[in-house]
Amino acid sequence: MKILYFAWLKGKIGTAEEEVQPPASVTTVAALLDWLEARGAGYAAALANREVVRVAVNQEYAGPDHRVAQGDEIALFPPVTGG
Amino acid sequence: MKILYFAWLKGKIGTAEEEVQPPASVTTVAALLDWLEARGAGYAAALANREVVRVAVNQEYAGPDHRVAQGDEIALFPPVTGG
Amino acid sequence: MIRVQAEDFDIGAEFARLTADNRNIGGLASFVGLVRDMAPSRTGNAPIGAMTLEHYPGMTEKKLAEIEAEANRRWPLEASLIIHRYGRLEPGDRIVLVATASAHRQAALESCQFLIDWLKTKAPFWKLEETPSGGQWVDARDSDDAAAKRWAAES
Amino acid sequence: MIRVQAEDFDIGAEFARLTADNRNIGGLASFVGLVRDMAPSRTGNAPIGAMTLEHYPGMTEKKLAEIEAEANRRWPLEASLIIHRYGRLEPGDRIVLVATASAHRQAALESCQFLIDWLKTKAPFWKLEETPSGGQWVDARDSDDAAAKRWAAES
Repeated sequence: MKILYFAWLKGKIGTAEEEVQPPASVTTVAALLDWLEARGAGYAAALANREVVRVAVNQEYAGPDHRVAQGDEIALFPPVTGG
Repeated sequence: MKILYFAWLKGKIGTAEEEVQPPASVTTVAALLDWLEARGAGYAAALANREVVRVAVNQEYAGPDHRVAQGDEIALFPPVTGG
Repeated sequence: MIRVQAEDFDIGAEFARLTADNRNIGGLASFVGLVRDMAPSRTGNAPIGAMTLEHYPGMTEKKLAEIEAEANRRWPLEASLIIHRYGRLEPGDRIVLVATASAHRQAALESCQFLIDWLKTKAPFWKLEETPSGGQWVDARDSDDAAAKRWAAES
Repeated sequence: MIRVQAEDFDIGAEFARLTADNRNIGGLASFVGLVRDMAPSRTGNAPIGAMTLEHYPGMTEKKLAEIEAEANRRWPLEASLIIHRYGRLEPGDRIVLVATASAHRQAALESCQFLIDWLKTKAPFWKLEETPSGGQWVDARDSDDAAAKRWAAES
Protein backbone atom coordinates (compact mmCIF):
# COMPACT_ATOMS: atom_id res chain seq x y z
CA MET A 1 0.00 0.00 0.00
CA LYS A 2 1.33 3.41 -0.99
CA ILE A 3 1.06 6.28 1.49
CA LEU A 4 1.46 9.92 0.50
CA TYR A 5 1.98 12.76 2.98
CA PHE A 6 1.37 16.43 2.25
CA ALA A 7 2.08 19.80 3.88
CA TRP A 8 3.10 19.65 7.54
CA LEU A 9 2.37 15.91 7.75
CA LYS A 10 5.13 15.39 5.24
CA GLY A 11 7.47 17.55 7.33
CA LYS A 12 6.74 15.79 10.60
CA ILE A 13 6.94 12.29 9.16
CA GLY A 14 9.98 13.19 7.09
CA THR A 15 8.94 11.69 3.78
CA ALA A 16 6.52 12.49 0.97
CA GLU A 17 5.73 8.91 0.05
CA GLU A 18 6.37 5.38 1.22
CA GLU A 19 5.31 1.80 0.57
CA VAL A 20 4.03 0.05 3.70
CA GLN A 21 2.86 -3.48 4.48
CA PRO A 22 0.53 -3.24 7.47
CA PRO A 23 -0.69 -6.52 9.02
CA ALA A 24 -3.84 -8.10 7.63
CA SER A 25 -5.78 -6.85 10.66
CA VAL A 26 -5.48 -3.27 9.35
CA THR A 27 -8.62 -3.01 7.23
CA THR A 28 -9.87 0.53 7.90
CA VAL A 29 -8.52 4.09 7.73
CA ALA A 30 -8.69 4.37 11.53
CA ALA A 31 -6.73 1.14 12.01
CA LEU A 32 -4.15 2.28 9.48
CA LEU A 33 -3.65 5.58 11.31
CA ASP A 34 -3.26 3.69 14.63
CA TRP A 35 -0.68 1.41 13.06
CA LEU A 36 1.23 4.31 11.47
CA GLU A 37 1.19 6.31 14.71
CA ALA A 38 3.10 3.51 16.43
CA ARG A 39 5.90 3.55 13.85
CA GLY A 40 7.92 6.35 15.45
CA ALA A 41 8.04 9.77 17.03
CA GLY A 42 7.50 11.64 13.76
CA TYR A 43 4.39 9.62 12.97
CA ALA A 44 3.11 10.04 16.51
CA ALA A 45 3.58 13.81 16.30
CA ALA A 46 1.91 14.01 12.90
CA LEU A 47 -1.09 11.91 13.88
CA ALA A 48 -1.59 13.04 17.48
CA ASN A 49 -4.56 15.23 16.61
CA ARG A 50 -6.78 13.28 14.23
CA GLU A 51 -9.14 16.26 13.94
CA VAL A 52 -6.68 17.96 11.62
CA VAL A 53 -5.77 14.93 9.56
CA ARG A 54 -7.68 14.34 6.34
CA VAL A 55 -7.47 11.03 4.50
CA ALA A 56 -7.98 10.17 0.86
CA VAL A 57 -8.20 6.58 -0.36
CA ASN A 58 -7.50 6.26 -4.07
CA GLN A 59 -7.92 10.03 -4.41
CA GLU A 60 -11.33 10.19 -2.72
CA TYR A 61 -11.95 11.66 0.74
CA ALA A 62 -12.47 8.83 3.23
CA GLY A 63 -13.72 8.67 6.81
CA PRO A 64 -12.25 6.54 9.63
CA ASP A 65 -14.39 3.52 8.77
CA HIS A 66 -13.46 3.49 5.10
CA ARG A 67 -11.87 0.16 4.01
CA VAL A 68 -8.24 0.07 3.02
CA ALA A 69 -6.56 -2.78 1.14
CA GLN A 70 -3.32 -3.77 -0.52
CA GLY A 71 -2.69 -1.78 -3.66
CA ASP A 72 -4.57 1.29 -2.39
CA GLU A 73 -3.10 4.77 -2.66
CA ILE A 74 -3.67 6.46 0.69
CA ALA A 75 -2.96 10.15 1.26
CA LEU A 76 -2.75 11.93 4.61
CA PHE A 77 -2.90 15.70 4.75
CA PRO A 78 -4.16 18.66 6.78
CA PRO A 79 -7.41 20.50 5.91
CA VAL A 80 -6.93 22.06 2.50
CA THR A 81 -6.23 25.76 1.97
CA GLY A 82 -6.38 26.32 -1.77
CA GLY A 83 -8.30 28.89 -3.74
CA MET B 1 -38.18 73.79 -17.74
CA LYS B 2 -36.31 71.29 -19.90
CA ILE B 3 -37.91 67.91 -20.58
CA LEU B 4 -35.98 64.91 -21.90
CA TYR B 5 -37.59 61.76 -23.30
CA PHE B 6 -35.87 58.40 -23.67
CA ALA B 7 -36.51 55.05 -25.36
CA TRP B 8 -40.10 54.50 -26.53
CA LEU B 9 -41.33 57.67 -24.83
CA LYS B 10 -39.09 59.60 -27.19
CA GLY B 11 -40.56 57.67 -30.14
CA LYS B 12 -44.17 58.22 -29.15
CA ILE B 13 -43.75 61.90 -28.32
CA GLY B 14 -41.57 62.47 -31.33
CA THR B 15 -38.79 64.46 -29.74
CA ALA B 16 -35.81 63.81 -27.47
CA GLU B 17 -35.90 67.15 -25.71
CA GLU B 18 -38.00 70.26 -25.42
CA GLU B 19 -38.33 73.43 -23.40
CA VAL B 20 -41.79 73.86 -21.87
CA GLN B 21 -43.49 76.59 -19.82
CA PRO B 22 -46.25 74.93 -17.82
CA PRO B 23 -48.61 77.22 -15.85
CA ALA B 24 -47.65 78.16 -12.31
CA SER B 25 -50.20 75.67 -10.96
CA VAL B 26 -47.97 72.79 -12.15
CA THR B 27 -45.78 72.27 -9.10
CA THR B 28 -45.44 68.46 -8.89
CA VAL B 29 -44.34 65.61 -11.13
CA ALA B 30 -47.91 64.27 -11.27
CA ALA B 31 -49.30 67.66 -12.31
CA LEU B 32 -46.60 68.02 -14.95
CA LEU B 33 -47.47 64.61 -16.44
CA ASP B 34 -51.17 65.56 -16.51
CA TRP B 35 -50.33 68.80 -18.26
CA LEU B 36 -48.04 67.09 -20.79
CA GLU B 37 -50.62 64.36 -21.47
CA ALA B 38 -53.08 67.00 -22.66
CA ARG B 39 -50.64 68.44 -25.20
CA GLY B 40 -51.47 65.98 -28.01
CA ALA B 41 -52.04 62.44 -29.14
CA GLY B 42 -48.36 61.44 -28.94
CA TYR B 43 -48.10 62.66 -25.36
CA ALA B 44 -51.37 60.95 -24.44
CA ALA B 45 -50.14 57.66 -25.91
CA ALA B 46 -46.78 57.92 -24.16
CA LEU B 47 -48.24 58.78 -20.75
CA ALA B 48 -51.37 56.61 -20.80
CA ASN B 49 -49.89 54.01 -18.47
CA ARG B 50 -48.09 55.85 -15.68
CA GLU B 51 -46.96 52.52 -14.20
CA VAL B 52 -44.29 52.25 -16.90
CA VAL B 53 -43.17 55.87 -16.84
CA ARG B 54 -40.20 56.74 -14.66
CA VAL B 55 -39.34 60.34 -13.84
CA ALA B 56 -36.08 61.98 -12.91
CA VAL B 57 -35.89 65.55 -11.65
CA ASN B 58 -32.43 67.03 -12.02
CA GLN B 59 -31.05 63.53 -12.63
CA GLU B 60 -32.57 61.99 -9.49
CA TYR B 61 -35.47 59.54 -9.49
CA ALA B 62 -38.64 61.33 -8.38
CA GLY B 63 -42.10 60.17 -7.33
CA PRO B 64 -45.42 61.78 -8.34
CA ASP B 65 -45.39 64.20 -5.40
CA HIS B 66 -41.88 65.48 -6.08
CA ARG B 67 -41.78 69.27 -6.63
CA VAL B 68 -40.92 70.64 -10.04
CA ALA B 69 -39.90 74.23 -10.75
CA GLN B 70 -38.66 76.48 -13.52
CA GLY B 71 -35.09 75.67 -14.47
CA ASP B 72 -35.44 71.98 -13.58
CA GLU B 73 -34.25 69.26 -15.92
CA ILE B 74 -37.01 66.64 -16.04
CA ALA B 75 -36.56 63.28 -17.76
CA LEU B 76 -39.29 60.78 -18.63
CA PHE B 77 -38.38 57.21 -19.53
CA PRO B 78 -39.50 53.59 -19.23
CA PRO B 79 -38.10 51.23 -16.56
CA VAL B 80 -34.39 50.85 -17.24
CA THR B 81 -32.88 47.78 -18.89
CA GLY B 82 -29.12 48.24 -18.67
CA GLY B 83 -26.49 45.89 -17.42
CA MET C 1 -13.86 54.14 -11.05
CA ILE C 2 -16.72 54.39 -13.52
CA ARG C 3 -16.70 54.80 -17.28
CA VAL C 4 -19.54 55.19 -19.78
CA GLN C 5 -18.29 54.73 -23.30
CA ALA C 6 -19.12 53.56 -26.82
CA GLU C 7 -15.81 51.72 -27.24
CA ASP C 8 -15.09 48.15 -26.21
CA PHE C 9 -12.81 47.50 -23.25
CA ASP C 10 -9.87 45.16 -22.66
CA ILE C 11 -10.66 43.04 -19.60
CA GLY C 12 -7.09 41.86 -19.02
CA ALA C 13 -5.78 45.42 -19.13
CA GLU C 14 -8.57 46.70 -16.87
CA PHE C 15 -7.90 43.98 -14.27
CA ALA C 16 -4.16 44.67 -14.40
CA ARG C 17 -4.76 48.38 -13.81
CA LEU C 18 -7.23 47.66 -11.02
CA THR C 19 -4.87 45.44 -9.04
CA ALA C 20 -1.56 47.17 -9.89
CA ASP C 21 0.57 48.11 -6.89
CA ASN C 22 -1.98 46.86 -4.38
CA ARG C 23 -0.70 43.82 -2.53
CA ASN C 24 -3.67 43.73 -0.17
CA ILE C 25 -6.03 42.36 -2.81
CA GLY C 26 -6.82 38.72 -2.17
CA GLY C 27 -9.83 38.44 -4.44
CA LEU C 28 -11.09 40.09 -7.61
CA ALA C 29 -14.67 39.33 -8.60
CA SER C 30 -16.09 40.41 -11.91
CA PHE C 31 -19.09 40.21 -14.13
CA VAL C 32 -19.17 40.82 -17.87
CA GLY C 33 -22.50 41.23 -19.64
CA LEU C 34 -22.62 40.25 -23.31
CA VAL C 35 -25.10 40.60 -26.14
CA ARG C 36 -26.90 37.33 -26.92
CA ASP C 37 -28.22 36.44 -30.36
CA MET C 38 -31.58 35.38 -28.96
CA ALA C 39 -33.90 37.20 -26.61
CA PRO C 40 -37.17 36.28 -24.93
CA SER C 41 -40.09 37.94 -26.70
CA ARG C 42 -43.86 37.83 -26.31
CA THR C 43 -43.92 34.90 -28.74
CA GLY C 44 -40.99 32.82 -27.48
CA ASN C 45 -37.32 33.37 -28.24
CA ALA C 46 -36.54 35.70 -31.12
CA PRO C 47 -33.23 36.06 -32.95
CA ILE C 48 -31.46 39.37 -32.34
CA GLY C 49 -29.38 40.95 -35.06
CA ALA C 50 -27.98 43.68 -32.84
CA MET C 51 -29.05 46.07 -30.12
CA THR C 52 -28.66 49.74 -29.47
CA LEU C 53 -28.10 50.92 -25.93
CA GLU C 54 -29.46 54.38 -25.25
CA HIS C 55 -28.65 56.14 -22.00
CA TYR C 56 -29.13 59.44 -20.18
CA PRO C 57 -25.75 61.19 -20.28
CA GLY C 58 -25.08 62.94 -17.01
CA MET C 59 -27.54 60.95 -14.93
CA THR C 60 -25.83 57.69 -15.91
CA GLU C 61 -22.45 58.80 -14.62
CA LYS C 62 -24.09 60.24 -11.49
CA LYS C 63 -25.96 57.02 -10.65
CA LEU C 64 -22.99 54.76 -11.38
CA ALA C 65 -20.73 56.89 -9.19
CA GLU C 66 -23.33 56.83 -6.40
CA ILE C 67 -23.71 53.07 -6.44
CA GLU C 68 -19.98 52.53 -6.62
CA ALA C 69 -19.63 54.74 -3.53
CA GLU C 70 -22.39 52.75 -1.81
CA ALA C 71 -20.60 49.45 -2.54
CA ASN C 72 -17.44 50.93 -1.05
CA ARG C 73 -19.40 51.92 2.07
CA ARG C 74 -20.92 48.46 2.49
CA TRP C 75 -17.82 46.37 1.78
CA PRO C 76 -14.11 46.93 2.50
CA LEU C 77 -13.07 47.21 -1.14
CA GLU C 78 -9.55 47.84 -2.32
CA ALA C 79 -10.67 48.75 -5.84
CA SER C 80 -13.81 48.84 -7.95
CA LEU C 81 -14.68 49.47 -11.56
CA ILE C 82 -17.85 49.82 -13.59
CA ILE C 83 -17.64 50.21 -17.37
CA HIS C 84 -20.93 50.42 -19.27
CA ARG C 85 -21.10 50.80 -23.02
CA TYR C 86 -23.76 52.54 -25.11
CA GLY C 87 -24.51 52.60 -28.83
CA ARG C 88 -24.96 49.77 -31.28
CA LEU C 89 -23.69 46.36 -30.18
CA GLU C 90 -23.77 43.00 -31.90
CA PRO C 91 -24.17 39.48 -30.49
CA GLY C 92 -21.02 38.50 -28.64
CA ASP C 93 -20.11 42.12 -27.88
CA ARG C 94 -19.38 43.12 -24.30
CA ILE C 95 -21.95 45.48 -22.72
CA VAL C 96 -20.81 45.98 -19.17
CA LEU C 97 -17.95 45.15 -16.83
CA VAL C 98 -18.26 45.22 -13.06
CA ALA C 99 -15.17 44.37 -11.04
CA THR C 100 -14.53 44.56 -7.31
CA ALA C 101 -11.39 43.74 -5.39
CA SER C 102 -10.97 43.15 -1.68
CA ALA C 103 -8.64 41.50 0.79
CA HIS C 104 -11.21 38.73 1.16
CA ARG C 105 -13.22 36.89 -1.45
CA GLN C 106 -16.65 37.24 0.11
CA ALA C 107 -16.57 41.05 0.04
CA ALA C 108 -15.47 40.98 -3.60
CA LEU C 109 -18.12 38.45 -4.68
CA GLU C 110 -21.00 40.07 -2.78
CA SER C 111 -20.24 43.61 -3.88
CA CYS C 112 -19.93 42.49 -7.51
CA GLN C 113 -23.38 40.91 -7.32
CA PHE C 114 -24.73 44.02 -5.59
CA LEU C 115 -23.40 46.33 -8.30
CA ILE C 116 -24.74 44.33 -11.22
CA ASP C 117 -28.15 43.83 -9.55
CA TRP C 118 -28.31 47.51 -8.83
CA LEU C 119 -27.33 48.79 -12.22
CA LYS C 120 -29.86 46.49 -13.89
CA THR C 121 -32.62 48.39 -12.09
CA LYS C 122 -31.32 51.91 -11.54
CA ALA C 123 -28.79 52.90 -14.20
CA PRO C 124 -30.62 54.82 -16.95
CA PHE C 125 -29.95 52.58 -19.95
CA TRP C 126 -32.48 51.21 -22.42
CA LYS C 127 -31.99 48.42 -24.92
CA LEU C 128 -33.49 48.51 -28.39
CA GLU C 129 -33.23 45.10 -30.02
CA GLU C 130 -33.23 44.59 -33.78
CA THR C 131 -35.56 41.66 -34.42
CA PRO C 132 -36.99 40.24 -37.67
CA SER C 133 -40.18 42.19 -36.89
CA GLY C 134 -38.34 45.48 -36.34
CA GLY C 135 -36.84 47.39 -33.44
CA GLN C 136 -38.21 46.40 -30.05
CA TRP C 137 -37.52 48.07 -26.71
CA VAL C 138 -36.60 45.51 -24.09
CA ASP C 139 -39.03 45.33 -21.19
CA ALA C 140 -37.72 45.56 -17.64
CA ARG C 141 -37.98 42.25 -15.83
CA ASP C 142 -39.64 41.75 -12.46
CA SER C 143 -36.86 39.31 -11.54
CA ASP C 144 -34.35 42.16 -11.84
CA ASP C 145 -36.35 44.28 -9.42
CA ALA C 146 -36.54 41.37 -7.00
CA ALA C 147 -32.78 40.84 -7.24
CA ALA C 148 -32.08 44.50 -6.48
CA LYS C 149 -34.52 44.54 -3.55
CA ARG C 150 -32.54 41.85 -1.74
CA TRP C 151 -29.94 44.51 -1.01
CA ALA C 152 -32.33 47.21 0.17
CA ALA C 153 -33.00 45.65 3.56
CA GLU C 154 -29.35 45.98 4.45
CA SER C 155 -29.02 49.66 3.59
CA MET D 1 -12.35 23.03 -18.50
CA ILE D 2 -9.87 22.68 -15.68
CA ARG D 3 -6.16 23.31 -15.58
CA VAL D 4 -3.59 22.84 -12.80
CA GLN D 5 -0.36 24.56 -13.68
CA ALA D 6 2.70 26.36 -12.35
CA GLU D 7 2.56 29.10 -15.00
CA ASP D 8 0.57 32.30 -14.80
CA PHE D 9 -2.51 32.72 -17.00
CA ASP D 10 -3.78 35.54 -19.21
CA ILE D 11 -7.28 36.46 -18.06
CA GLY D 12 -8.24 38.36 -21.21
CA ALA D 13 -7.16 35.48 -23.42
CA GLU D 14 -8.94 32.92 -21.22
CA PHE D 15 -12.19 34.91 -21.29
CA ALA D 16 -11.96 35.34 -25.05
CA ARG D 17 -11.49 31.59 -25.50
CA LEU D 18 -14.34 30.82 -23.11
CA THR D 19 -16.89 33.00 -24.89
CA ALA D 20 -15.66 32.53 -28.49
CA ASP D 21 -18.32 31.46 -30.96
CA ASN D 22 -21.02 31.21 -28.33
CA ARG D 23 -23.68 33.86 -28.83
CA ASN D 24 -25.92 32.49 -26.10
CA ILE D 25 -23.70 33.83 -23.31
CA GLY D 26 -25.32 36.79 -21.60
CA GLY D 27 -23.16 36.84 -18.50
CA LEU D 28 -19.63 35.83 -17.56
CA ALA D 29 -18.82 35.80 -13.85
CA SER D 30 -15.31 35.31 -12.59
CA PHE D 31 -13.17 35.27 -9.51
CA VAL D 32 -9.41 35.69 -9.38
CA GLY D 33 -7.54 34.87 -6.18
CA LEU D 34 -4.28 36.75 -5.60
CA VAL D 35 -1.40 36.49 -3.14
CA ARG D 36 -1.53 39.22 -0.48
CA ASP D 37 1.56 40.60 1.21
CA MET D 38 -0.01 40.28 4.66
CA ALA D 39 -1.71 37.33 6.27
CA PRO D 40 -3.51 36.83 9.56
CA SER D 41 -1.30 34.99 12.02
CA ARG D 42 -1.62 33.95 15.65
CA THR D 43 -0.09 37.29 16.64
CA GLY D 44 -1.94 39.66 14.30
CA ASN D 45 -1.12 40.37 10.68
CA ALA D 46 2.28 39.19 9.46
CA PRO D 47 4.07 40.26 6.29
CA ILE D 48 4.35 37.54 3.67
CA GLY D 49 7.36 37.37 1.39
CA ALA D 50 5.95 34.66 -0.82
CA MET D 51 4.01 31.43 -0.58
CA THR D 52 4.39 27.97 -2.00
CA LEU D 53 1.31 26.07 -3.05
CA GLU D 54 1.63 22.33 -2.72
CA HIS D 55 -1.00 20.04 -4.18
CA TYR D 56 -1.84 16.38 -4.72
CA PRO D 57 -1.31 15.73 -8.43
CA GLY D 58 -3.99 13.43 -9.74
CA MET D 59 -6.49 14.02 -6.96
CA THR D 60 -6.46 17.76 -7.65
CA GLU D 61 -7.48 17.31 -11.28
CA LYS D 62 -10.06 14.69 -10.28
CA LYS D 63 -11.72 16.92 -7.68
CA LEU D 64 -11.70 20.02 -9.88
CA ALA D 65 -13.26 18.09 -12.75
CA GLU D 66 -15.92 16.68 -10.39
CA ILE D 67 -16.91 20.05 -9.02
CA GLU D 68 -16.97 21.63 -12.45
CA ALA D 69 -19.33 18.85 -13.56
CA GLU D 70 -21.46 19.46 -10.47
CA ALA D 71 -21.73 23.18 -11.26
CA ASN D 72 -22.81 22.30 -14.78
CA ARG D 73 -25.49 19.99 -13.35
CA ARG D 74 -26.82 22.66 -10.98
CA TRP D 75 -26.79 25.63 -13.35
CA PRO D 76 -27.40 25.95 -17.09
CA LEU D 77 -23.84 26.97 -17.97
CA GLU D 78 -22.59 27.67 -21.46
CA ALA D 79 -18.94 27.48 -20.42
CA SER D 80 -16.83 27.10 -17.29
CA LEU D 81 -13.16 27.26 -16.42
CA ILE D 82 -11.06 26.59 -13.34
CA ILE D 83 -7.32 27.31 -13.42
CA HIS D 84 -5.37 26.72 -10.22
CA ARG D 85 -1.66 27.34 -9.93
CA TYR D 86 0.88 25.57 -7.72
CA GLY D 87 4.48 26.29 -6.80
CA ARG D 88 6.06 29.45 -5.46
CA LEU D 89 4.04 32.64 -5.82
CA GLU D 90 4.77 36.19 -4.73
CA PRO D 91 2.46 38.94 -3.48
CA GLY D 92 0.33 40.22 -6.34
CA ASP D 93 0.59 36.93 -8.25
CA ARG D 94 -2.59 35.24 -9.42
CA ILE D 95 -3.40 31.93 -7.68
CA VAL D 96 -6.70 30.84 -9.13
CA LEU D 97 -9.23 31.75 -11.80
CA VAL D 98 -12.83 30.59 -11.74
CA ALA D 99 -15.07 31.68 -14.60
CA THR D 100 -18.62 30.66 -15.48
CA ALA D 101 -20.76 31.77 -18.39
CA SER D 102 -24.49 31.43 -18.84
CA ALA D 103 -27.36 32.93 -20.79
CA HIS D 104 -28.44 34.67 -17.58
CA ARG D 105 -26.38 36.52 -15.02
CA GLN D 106 -27.72 34.82 -11.89
CA ALA D 107 -26.61 31.35 -13.01
CA ALA D 108 -23.16 32.70 -13.82
CA LEU D 109 -22.77 34.59 -10.53
CA GLU D 110 -24.08 31.79 -8.32
CA SER D 111 -22.06 29.04 -9.93
CA CYS D 112 -18.89 31.13 -9.72
CA GLN D 113 -19.45 31.59 -5.99
CA PHE D 114 -20.23 27.88 -5.62
CA LEU D 115 -17.00 26.84 -7.38
CA ILE D 116 -14.73 29.12 -5.38
CA ASP D 117 -16.39 28.18 -2.07
CA TRP D 118 -16.08 24.55 -2.95
CA LEU D 119 -12.49 24.55 -4.04
CA LYS D 120 -11.46 26.42 -0.90
CA THR D 121 -12.60 23.43 1.15
CA LYS D 122 -12.18 20.39 -1.10
CA ALA D 123 -9.40 20.89 -3.63
CA PRO D 124 -6.18 19.35 -2.20
CA PHE D 125 -3.95 22.42 -2.07
CA TRP D 126 -1.91 23.67 0.88
CA LYS D 127 -0.27 27.04 1.30
CA LEU D 128 3.12 27.47 2.92
CA GLU D 129 3.73 31.13 3.68
CA GLU D 130 7.20 32.62 4.03
CA THR D 131 7.06 34.84 7.10
CA PRO D 132 9.84 36.64 9.03
CA SER D 133 9.70 33.76 11.52
CA GLY D 134 10.01 31.08 8.84
CA GLY D 135 7.71 28.96 6.73
CA GLN D 136 4.22 28.58 8.11
CA TRP D 137 1.46 26.32 6.82
CA VAL D 138 -1.79 28.23 6.47
CA ASP D 139 -4.60 26.94 8.68
CA ALA D 140 -7.96 26.13 7.14
CA ARG D 141 -10.61 28.61 8.18
CA ASP D 142 -13.96 27.71 9.72
CA SER D 143 -15.57 30.46 7.65
CA ASP D 144 -14.54 28.63 4.48
CA ASP D 145 -16.25 25.46 5.69
CA ALA D 146 -19.37 27.44 6.51
CA ALA D 147 -19.37 29.03 3.06
CA ALA D 148 -19.09 25.65 1.35
CA LYS D 149 -21.84 24.14 3.53
CA ARG D 150 -24.37 26.66 2.22
CA TRP D 151 -24.38 24.73 -1.04
CA ALA D 152 -24.71 21.25 0.49
CA ALA D 153 -28.38 21.60 1.36
CA GLU D 154 -29.22 22.03 -2.31
CA SER D 155 -27.41 18.96 -3.54
